Amino acid sequence: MSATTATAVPRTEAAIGPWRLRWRRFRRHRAGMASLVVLLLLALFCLAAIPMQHVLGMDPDATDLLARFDPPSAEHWLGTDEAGRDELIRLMVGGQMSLLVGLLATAVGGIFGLVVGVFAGYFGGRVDALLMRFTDGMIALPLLPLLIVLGAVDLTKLGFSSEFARSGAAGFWRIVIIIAIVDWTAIARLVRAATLSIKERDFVRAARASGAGPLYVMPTHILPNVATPIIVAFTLTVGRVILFESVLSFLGFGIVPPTPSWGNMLNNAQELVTTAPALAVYPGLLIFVTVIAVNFLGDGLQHAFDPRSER
Amino acid sequence: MTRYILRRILQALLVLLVMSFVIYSLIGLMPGDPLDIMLASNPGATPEVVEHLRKLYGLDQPLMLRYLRWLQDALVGQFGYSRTHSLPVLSVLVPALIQTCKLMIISFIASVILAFILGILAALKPGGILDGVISLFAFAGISVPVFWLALMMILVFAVKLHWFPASGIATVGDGGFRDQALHLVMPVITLALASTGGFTRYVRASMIEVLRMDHVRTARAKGAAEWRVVLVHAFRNALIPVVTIMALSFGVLFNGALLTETMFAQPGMGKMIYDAILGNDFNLALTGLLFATVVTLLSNLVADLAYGWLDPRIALT
Amino acid sequence: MSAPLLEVRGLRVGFPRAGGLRHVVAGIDYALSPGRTLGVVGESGCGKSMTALALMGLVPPPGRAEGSIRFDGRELIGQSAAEWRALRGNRIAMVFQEPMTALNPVMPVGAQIAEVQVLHKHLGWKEAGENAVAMLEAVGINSPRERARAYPHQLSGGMRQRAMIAMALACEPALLVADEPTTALDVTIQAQILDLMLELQDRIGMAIQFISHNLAVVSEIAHEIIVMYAGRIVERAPADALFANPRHPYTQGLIATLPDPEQRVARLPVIPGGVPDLDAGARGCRFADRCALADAGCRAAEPPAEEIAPGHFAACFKAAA
Amino acid sequence: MNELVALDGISVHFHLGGGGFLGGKPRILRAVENVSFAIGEGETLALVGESGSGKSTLGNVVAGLQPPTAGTLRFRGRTLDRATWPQARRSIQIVFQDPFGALDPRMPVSAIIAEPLRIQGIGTPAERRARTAALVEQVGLPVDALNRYPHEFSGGQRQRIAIARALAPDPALIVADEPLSALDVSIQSQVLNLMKELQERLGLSYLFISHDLAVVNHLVDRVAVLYLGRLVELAPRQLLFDRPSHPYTQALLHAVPRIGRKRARGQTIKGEMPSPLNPPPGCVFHPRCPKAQDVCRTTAPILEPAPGRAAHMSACHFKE
Repeated sequence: MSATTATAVPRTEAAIGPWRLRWRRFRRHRAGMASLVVLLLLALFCLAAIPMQHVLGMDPDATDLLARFDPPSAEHWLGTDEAGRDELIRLMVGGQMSLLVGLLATAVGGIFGLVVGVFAGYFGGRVDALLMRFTDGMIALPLLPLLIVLGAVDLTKLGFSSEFARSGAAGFWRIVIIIAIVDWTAIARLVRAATLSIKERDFVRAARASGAGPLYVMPTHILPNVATPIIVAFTLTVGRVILFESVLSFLGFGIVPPTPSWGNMLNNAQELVTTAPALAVYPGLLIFVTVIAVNFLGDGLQHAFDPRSER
Repeated sequence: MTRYILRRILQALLVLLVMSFVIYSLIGLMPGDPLDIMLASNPGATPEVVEHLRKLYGLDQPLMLRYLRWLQDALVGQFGYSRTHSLPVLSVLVPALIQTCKLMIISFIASVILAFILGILAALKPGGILDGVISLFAFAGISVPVFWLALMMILVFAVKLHWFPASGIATVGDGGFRDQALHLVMPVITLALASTGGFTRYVRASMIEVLRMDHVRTARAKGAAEWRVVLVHAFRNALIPVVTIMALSFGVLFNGALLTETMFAQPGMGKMIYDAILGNDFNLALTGLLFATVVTLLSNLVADLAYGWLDPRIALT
Repeated sequence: MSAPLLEVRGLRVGFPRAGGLRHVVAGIDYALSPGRTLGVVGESGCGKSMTALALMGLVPPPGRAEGSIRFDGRELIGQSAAEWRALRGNRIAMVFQEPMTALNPVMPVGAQIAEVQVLHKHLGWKEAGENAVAMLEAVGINSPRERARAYPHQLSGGMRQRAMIAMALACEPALLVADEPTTALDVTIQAQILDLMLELQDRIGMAIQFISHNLAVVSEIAHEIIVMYAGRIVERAPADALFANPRHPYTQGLIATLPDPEQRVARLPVIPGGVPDLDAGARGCRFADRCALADAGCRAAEPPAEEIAPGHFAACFKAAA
Repeated sequence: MNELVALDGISVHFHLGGGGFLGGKPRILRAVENVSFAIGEGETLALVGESGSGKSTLGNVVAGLQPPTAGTLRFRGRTLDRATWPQARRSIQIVFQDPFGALDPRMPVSAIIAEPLRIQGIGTPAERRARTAALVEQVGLPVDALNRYPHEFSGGQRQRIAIARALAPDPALIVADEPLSALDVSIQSQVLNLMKELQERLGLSYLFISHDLAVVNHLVDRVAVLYLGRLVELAPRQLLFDRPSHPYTQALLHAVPRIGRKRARGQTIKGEMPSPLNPPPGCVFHPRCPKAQDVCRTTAPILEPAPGRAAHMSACHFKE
């Protein structure tokens, strides 16, 4: 078969797998790389609270009414708040809360959206129509007022005990869940669109011609191929969720004080804005920096995953 | 076309019906019930009286039945009384709706115009310096917490610089056009900035996409000048997805309006709903939420119609 | 033969990449006389489309065209953007492969044709629109007045390409560059479009540079043919001479591997291997790796184009023999 | 020749929306209309037609990717339905036109080629590895291709990988949907020769879908010509190319460009294929047909032997 044997495969970019190529492209996206560094530093900053609490014995909840609104000092690097609590350690612990809610709510809502999107896209027809009407209905809702209503829902009316309803854990999970409930639609639509296009690709049709069913095709062909847009969408969702959390906590429906979060630290900043403007600036600035870094990271990932951005 | 609009309106009404039930049930899950407040002002009420009132207001009935009774009234325009305002719900809601629409429409138009200018400029040379600056601005707009931005603006422009009033829609005793306009500046900027960021990103992405297309090369091959290629051939195509997203986002603007109105003490829908929820004013909160849903559904419908109108390839049937 | 309308000398199109420029067109020479048809043949990546874009001044950035393109006595390389614009669509026009994507989807077809005259002849839209209707009729579209108001998606593939041609010929250019104009079409429609182009050439008298991967299509309409391989012209000859007596091994291979609709053979001859990476063989003949005749000399130096018969050039050390 | 696959009265209609509540008139696209033919063991049948003729849809039906709206499909004498398809799948494989879309970019070549075996549960992992290695060599690729990803290969090499995948479960029939049209000319002949060689060695049948009559002439035994979803001519290759019976086939043959021929003007068939949403009455070819008479506008012709050639079927009132 000498005449039909193809010559050796050109080895130009042979050894480089797709993920290496993407990482290389991402590294060249300056804003994305800078954001990655900023986010790592922010995470370190928030986690540094753990050794400070345990080793240095700093307590984010320790009030000192004699030391309210203290300016920055050797003892309180960023001063104290209206209850005389150390602002720095509260920012660090509050950051843990905000980031954790961001990641968890994205994971819960994202996975739900992923499942809805894949099923709607793959099966089409009635399943698709039903799921998408549902999603459209969700999108038509006035989100923020609804979040507030959900945040105000009395858990005892749903049959939870009143101790649980008042506990910090309930407050934390409540906000994770309600944000997840309202923020899965974007991912569901995106995944559906990606699934629709991939299921018509020839490699999926070849598998189906060999007798592959949905349980084979979805994990083997669909999910790996929708992975890149999903990663980008998840990243952007984290940013949006952090904003949602801050708004809800700010309005008093999110993380319940005294547990700090960046949002609820701004809770009564409005009244204090003239007396202690710094207390209003720090948490907001941290939210802003975190979310903008997350968004630039998403942009960098998008650039790295786009096959057209060769260079 | 008429058939299409009819069908879409029917669909929207169906969604509205389902949503009214969802919202009705959710409101019922908020702490306290209508009687608590009534009783708070009358601590001497005996359990018999409470039971009697419960029956009178139908609160002993199952949820579905109460909902149906509410729906029956709502369909003829009876949304009940606002407890906190002691007025019929609609007479509280309508002025607030007008106020909010004013704020939303001005902000929307401002952000659309700004987004088109910035988005097109950024798309002309992706990766260039101008693109970088505009992207930074756009991402800042998307990423800034609206309430914090409002706070900072109050701090800088009202408290420190005294350029603009910090709250309200008019100064008592003045209320002239200039005074009202000054009161609108900060709310509009706050509200517009958030959506401008998102819109700019969409315009930029859409323009870059279109500028890569074959027909843009054809336009150049005809000898058209670059401004003509961008503004006539590319822009019209880029407009199609962007306008859809913008129309859809009009409803989303409501979220920002709630915060902006709360921060700047503007008597609009957002603040009204917020206060109603805080004050257990069930009828007002429920009706307000429903009207907000209607606004979103309407903007969805407009988005679809705009799509069909802009894109000759889409036949709305 | 009259004085050439177009004279290309040492044309190179390069794109920057790590470690210098990558030349997708690596120095080509040819000429085209008024009213004649030049066929340009080659496989994907041989540089034939980039040559066409260079003629239009439309090499996509960051690519650059160097060398010399003389058109109608003027040097095009290095002229200003405004000078290019005055030329494009006016004296040199282009037809693209995919009429669906090459037409603006949200603009009526008539307006797209009229635009050319508005731009170059400074007519009003109304007058140009009337002319567009006449042109649609001239390219064989029925009820042209209605079609002029239609959007591209409302026309069939064949009609879209006819509209594209009407647009290109709106200012009666001296040179029409057609880049794979029939590749996206079915065979019966391809035949119609080829007929149309020949008919319009008779009427308007423009020269045509017809680019295609399909030797048979080119052979039916071209007076002279260029065969390109990896950015180079390997053979250039009058159409009859090229098919009767191909001299470059690549041309010979291309003709031999083409299945003949009239005759069936047990095994088709093949050209082994694939097109090389443009960076790889910087030295020697670019076809050497796939050539049965190649020897050490072929790998050491790049063969120059030699005139082996009147008007018949081949860039091969073995062709002269 | 033993019959391998037979199509009997196959139609495929697509509903393009409409109908129902406030939906307006339903729109039905008639992609394939009442087509019957059979493919023998070891035979290559070409399905020829222009875009929109329904040839790919018909290929999908044979490959089990598109259930027909009407008609039945037989494989080795058994009617294919829900119960019998799963067994038949390993015997019918498909190769697609676009070698870039046909391979999952996230899978190494070894996993791509072994996929039909994995899905069908054929062999142990070790057996599958051995088979995959053998297949790679059989289609003329180096063994070290197995661990690489599709993006490292050229179009022609990808098409070889796709062929190896189709060969994996040892099929009896390969549906080849325009397998050459996305390839460069010099690569086309390589793949064409490979397909011929594999057929001789393995006794395969091909359903070869193509718009290129010149290629068809080199590979196939019989040719079926489709126009607007209808079978208009079905004949042994030699007969069809020498004496095309249907005016559409004649026009098609005439339109094929040939080296060394100068264009003779005015002989090209007029018009374009109408929309399958709204096919013309009578013979669907009559609006473009040079021979059309009144009968053609009202009565659809049936597929019958051409005068004096029993094996040469043609659907024309004035067949030659």
